[in-house]
Amino acid sequence: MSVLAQVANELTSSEVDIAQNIAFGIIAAAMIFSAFKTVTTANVVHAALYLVIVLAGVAAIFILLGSDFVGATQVLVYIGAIVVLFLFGIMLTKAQLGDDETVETERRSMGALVGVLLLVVMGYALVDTFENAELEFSDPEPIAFSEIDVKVSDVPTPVVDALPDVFGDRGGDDIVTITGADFATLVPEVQRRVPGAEVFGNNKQIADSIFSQYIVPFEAVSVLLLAALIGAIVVARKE
Amino acid sequence: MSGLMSFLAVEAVPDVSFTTDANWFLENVWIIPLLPVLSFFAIIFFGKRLPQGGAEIGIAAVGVAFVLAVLTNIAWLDHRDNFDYHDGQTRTHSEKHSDGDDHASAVIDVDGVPETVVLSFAEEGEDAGEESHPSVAVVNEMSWLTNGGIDFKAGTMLDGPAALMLFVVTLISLLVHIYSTDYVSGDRRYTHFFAFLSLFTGSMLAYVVSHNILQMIVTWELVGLCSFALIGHWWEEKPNSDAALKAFLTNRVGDIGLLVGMVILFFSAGGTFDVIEINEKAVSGEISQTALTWAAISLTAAVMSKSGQFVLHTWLPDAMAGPTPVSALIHAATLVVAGVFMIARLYPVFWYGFVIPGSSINGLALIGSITVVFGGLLAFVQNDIKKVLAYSTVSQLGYMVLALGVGAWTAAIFHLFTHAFFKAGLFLGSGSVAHSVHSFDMKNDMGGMRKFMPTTFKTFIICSIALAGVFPFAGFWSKDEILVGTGGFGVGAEKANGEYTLMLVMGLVGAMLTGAYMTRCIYLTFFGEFRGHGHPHESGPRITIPLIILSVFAFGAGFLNFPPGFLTGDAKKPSFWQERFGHFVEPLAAYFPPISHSVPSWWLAIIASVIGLIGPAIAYFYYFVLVDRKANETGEKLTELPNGPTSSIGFLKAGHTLLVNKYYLDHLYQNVIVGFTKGPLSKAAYWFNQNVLDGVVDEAGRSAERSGRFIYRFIDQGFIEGVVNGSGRASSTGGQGLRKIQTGKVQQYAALLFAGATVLAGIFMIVN
Amino acid sequence: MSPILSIEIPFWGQTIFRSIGGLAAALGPAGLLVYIYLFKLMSFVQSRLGPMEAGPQGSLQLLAEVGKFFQKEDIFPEKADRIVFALAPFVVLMSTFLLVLVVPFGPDAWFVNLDTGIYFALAVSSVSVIGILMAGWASASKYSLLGGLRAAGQLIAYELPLVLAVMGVVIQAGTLNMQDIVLAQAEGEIFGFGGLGNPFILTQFVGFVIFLIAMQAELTQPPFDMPVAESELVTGYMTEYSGIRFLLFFVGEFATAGVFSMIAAVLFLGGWWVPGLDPDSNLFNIIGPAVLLGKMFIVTTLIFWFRFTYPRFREDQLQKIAWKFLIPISLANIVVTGVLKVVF
Amino acid sequence: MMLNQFLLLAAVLFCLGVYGVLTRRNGVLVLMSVELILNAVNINLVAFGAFQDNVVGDVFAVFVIAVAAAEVGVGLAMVLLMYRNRKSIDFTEVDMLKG
Repeated sequence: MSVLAQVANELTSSEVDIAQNIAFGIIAAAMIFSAFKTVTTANVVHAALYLVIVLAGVAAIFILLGSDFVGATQVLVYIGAIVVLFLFGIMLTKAQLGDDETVETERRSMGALVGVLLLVVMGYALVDTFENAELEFSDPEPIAFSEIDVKVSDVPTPVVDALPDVFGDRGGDDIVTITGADFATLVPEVQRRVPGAEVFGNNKQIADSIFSQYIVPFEAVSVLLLAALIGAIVVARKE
Repeated sequence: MSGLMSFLAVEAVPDVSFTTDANWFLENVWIIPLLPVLSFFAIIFFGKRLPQGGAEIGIAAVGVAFVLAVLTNIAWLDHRDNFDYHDGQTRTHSEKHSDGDDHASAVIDVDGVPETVVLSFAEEGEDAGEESHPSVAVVNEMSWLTNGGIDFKAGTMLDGPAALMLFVVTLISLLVHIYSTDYVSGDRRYTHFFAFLSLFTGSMLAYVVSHNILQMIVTWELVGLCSFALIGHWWEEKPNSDAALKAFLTNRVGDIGLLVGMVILFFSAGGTFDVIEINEKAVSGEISQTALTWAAISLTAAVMSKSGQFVLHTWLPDAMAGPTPVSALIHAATLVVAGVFMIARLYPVFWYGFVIPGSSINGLALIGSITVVFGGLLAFVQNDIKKVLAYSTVSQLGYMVLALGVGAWTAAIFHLFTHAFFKAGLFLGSGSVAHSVHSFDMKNDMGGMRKFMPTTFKTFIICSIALAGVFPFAGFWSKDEILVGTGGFGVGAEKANGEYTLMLVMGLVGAMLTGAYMTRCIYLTFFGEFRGHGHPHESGPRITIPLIILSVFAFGAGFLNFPPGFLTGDAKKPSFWQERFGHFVEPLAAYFPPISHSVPSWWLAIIASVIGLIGPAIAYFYYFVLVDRKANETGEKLTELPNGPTSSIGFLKAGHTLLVNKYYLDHLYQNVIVGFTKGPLSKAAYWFNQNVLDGVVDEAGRSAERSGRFIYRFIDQGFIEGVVNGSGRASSTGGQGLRKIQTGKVQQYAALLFAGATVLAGIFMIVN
Repeated sequence: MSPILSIEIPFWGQTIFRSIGGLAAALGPAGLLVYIYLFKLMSFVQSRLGPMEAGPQGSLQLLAEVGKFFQKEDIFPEKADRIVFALAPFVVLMSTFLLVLVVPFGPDAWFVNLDTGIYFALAVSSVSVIGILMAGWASASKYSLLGGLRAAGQLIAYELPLVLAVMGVVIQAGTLNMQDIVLAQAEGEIFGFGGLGNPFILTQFVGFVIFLIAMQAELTQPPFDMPVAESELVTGYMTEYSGIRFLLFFVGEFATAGVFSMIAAVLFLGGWWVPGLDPDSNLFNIIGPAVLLGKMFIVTTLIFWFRFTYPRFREDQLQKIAWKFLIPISLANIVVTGVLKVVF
Repeated sequence: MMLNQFLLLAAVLFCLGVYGVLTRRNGVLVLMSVELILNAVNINLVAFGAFQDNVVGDVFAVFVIAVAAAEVGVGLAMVLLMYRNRKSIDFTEVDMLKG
């Protein structure tokens, strides 16, 4: 359940679109500006700090797309670890305070040419292919819920409050049936409190697919990380 | 009385295979293998700091595992007889195919409506007038990982043979652990020894409760690894480490067969590792005959190496280099029976693959019967007491494989069961003697030990008699059952699985040999004059008590499976104490082939007993009468006649030499195969290379030279030269130009790369 | 949607409300902590009275201190990178404010109920390293740079045990959502006895201890205050700061201490829940924040007690504790928790 | 929201990253530009995941992040080695292998 998806519960879909688009616009503008500064500024530390803004923007984009787990991972790994490593690297290689005019080659025009060419080709391809593709977010749905008979005393209060038709004035040891249709009317916060319901958020789906379908890539990545760790130590260690 | 299944009828195979809901002990058998494995780690990490060097952890773990195994067996008894397969928790064969991917727990329906399982097997047990009661295996599985659409599962499968093996392995391992605290005390790798003993036990236990062939392969290899570590326990001495390597490498040969066979099964069964599913498909004919045959042949190779069948048995006697308790464990309960157990576990594959029913010879039975006789013969020429026992094991394993080969499944398992006790008893007894005289050499260091070690002597005698198959000791019942099961000469009536006359003859010869070589062994060890040094004495209680326990089992284990008709006189009249063992172990379910049970034969039992006693009688006459008399005459410490038949009669002498050289198999492997490759084969290859290949090449060279000269003179100089020079100049100029591009500047390369990719992408876009 | 006091508030209104609440939830405890611990408890530990002049029992001392900092001149070192130098304290403070957002104060009283709750919290807590490095580098001073590098090394080293210690709780609760972690503790049972719920401090005691140690190091408090060791580095990355910007760092430190303690209370002490009451009752929306504050003070008392009583570690000892001691233990804790979770 | 706005944003980031890789001389800055490229890829992955309403994109984005961490670790180690050997991290000076 992302922040934006929560917003979606409270606003109509058109309003959501506007809010999301405004958010996207701001984030995208900040990202493009910062990315531009990252690749052009003469101050190495400033480049790293601009990179932080880009990375935070990417995290925001992920949350906007409903993948808050990847967003949090982005913050944890990129900002918390990779940029810090960059700053370490910069400071250990004695970057000077202030601008360093030697950071760029004389071949700027060549880079710019390739970049623009690439952008034109990719942009044309994207516009051509996905011109009308629209993103639709489905609410996270419970994967495992089936009709269930429960004692009223076992049902949390918010669920009872949210389903007046089902519970009515029954209480205590009365047995009621919560059907799939009733369940669907509940907001996700309440859904997860229904006995027997297992609400699969994005996290659980990601975990499920990493540890079943993509277990081999996962193991490969773990080995890769170990190899990189050892490699980095061997390469950087003083004899 | 519903518990007794009819043993005469070709039982209708029920459509039920397994259940996931049973007694707690049956569902949670995974704890039993886990305990010794945990104990392995505990000993490795903390063993050295403990007062007993880690032995106490091992004994405690195996002891608890033994108690659990006993409880599991009791629970299995109850489950076997009283499990109600009509309730909703059993999955049937047909249903399993419909939702085969689901987890086992999915069977219990969410909406609470119990599924009714209609058993479709016809009640054919009319002969005995009883309904066949299925023996439903208990399965506890979980999904380990999913990849490429295949669900890799991990779990346990408990049925009769598995429950039995749990009991045997834990009991023998427990006794071996206790025995070892005395036997290897003061050893430099005492802790290490117990750690591997635990792991060995744990892997074997995990092997017998394996739920799928993947687990079987893993634990099979683990067992092999542990045996390597234990055989090479005293690796400082070259022969020991050589023996360990030999065991490991010979097993590797068979393991290739194992892998190939398992892979064949996996693919031919439609991509499943599940033992029950593979067996079901083999029974129901969903796997083609060809695939089954090839799988069975490959797996037989694995059995030959692991269970020491003839031609690949050579590692087994050498494996005696390990400490004696290890030999006992290897030969009685763990390593070598793994192969036999694998045949039993995947029996439908062999049953249909080798076309066992209704035939009179097949590969499995042939290998087994050859091993029985050839292994037994080798035992006659050994001076090392453990090697006698080792060849005896080879021979007895031959019996088991023979029994499986002729379709006497229950007899094979029964022999495995009884053999475990008396062979463990014999090994531990030989260890006890050796511990006292510090040698294994019967001829030079033993003799007359009965005076010094009365307890060891008595237990050794009991176990030997059991091994020789004398009524009413354990070996008699199991061996007799195997012989009847062959159906040779028409014994076992019309109900036997085939008419394996050759196997019956070989089995009888084997029985005769068994008694004879054991008599020789007993004479050399326990009778005559003491030929060694020092003052031998009886071993301590930690050694003798396991021996006594094992000899009690060696005497009484056979009573578990009286043949039908015994004591009642009428084979068609079942009584409660008959066939208890078969009833306990034999799966009667959709994953087991419809084997039939032979009718016991009085006259065969008598003939076998007589033949079995002829061997010992001859040996007795030779040693106890002839040799003893000669020894008394000359006053020397004799172990054989100076002018015996093997040195005076020509063909016997030749045979003796053949046996001493172990049929020249080691020569075959080392000198002939390796030597041939190194010597004649490479020489031949060299000659071929020198004369034929080089001749061809030289001739080709010469003719090429001639034609080259011709071409040079007429074509090259005139026409080609100009073109060549021109192209040379062109490439030189081009190279000079292109050289400028190779600047060594990474970013320029990157720029070209990106630009090239972009241009390509643009072209693709335009084309599309 | 969460009705607050049964009044429908538009979304933008809620957003403002939440922002103000978040500021208050971070800054309020920070002020209390400074007064109670730094002024009073520390004096008590050292057998003295502490500030007594401003207000009764010195209770207004806090205001006096803030006023003092506001009056001071905002100095920039001559060679400093002015923008980075100015921004650094805000980055540190922002990390704290983002942290407090995911803390639940009652069954319906939360700022944001993220599915990734605790994972998000751990992620944003690592942002403060950037601020510290910025401050250290931009000050153009050797003390500051060394302090910044030391701080970054320390924070990265202790980030790992912090995350790994939380994993045990996450495995046991089966969720990353902090609200659900509280409910898992409220509805849990210990050997079938559900009267006390199952506060994870009982089953995850190892995790709790590791979390406290790692938290202490993340706060660069004694005994883990090498980066600001005054005898070696003056005050490390804060050396060149003065006036309001120094105050921001100072507030950030104590606000982070408060928020981390709240998170510890949520993870290990049952959050806003007290045993014996129905976790679904509306009562908790009112007393929940107070309960959480109370539990927060239990944790802060522990960490400040250590702060006032233990001497500082050496740099190599400090790294050794993290890599050779805390991380292996927390990995073992995860393995054991995972195995037990599967078995039971 | 349209899928394209994310993809185009990613394309711009990608091209800026390429520009950075091509024009920067400082080793650390080149690595940063590589990070820009990787992030552009991640945006694409997650956007397509959201577009197809599954988590495959998310899973692979997580993998890419892990691989990026490994890449930076080794890359920075190499830059440090280069600095130690040549007292400079200028990529244009590492051209001993030119033709």
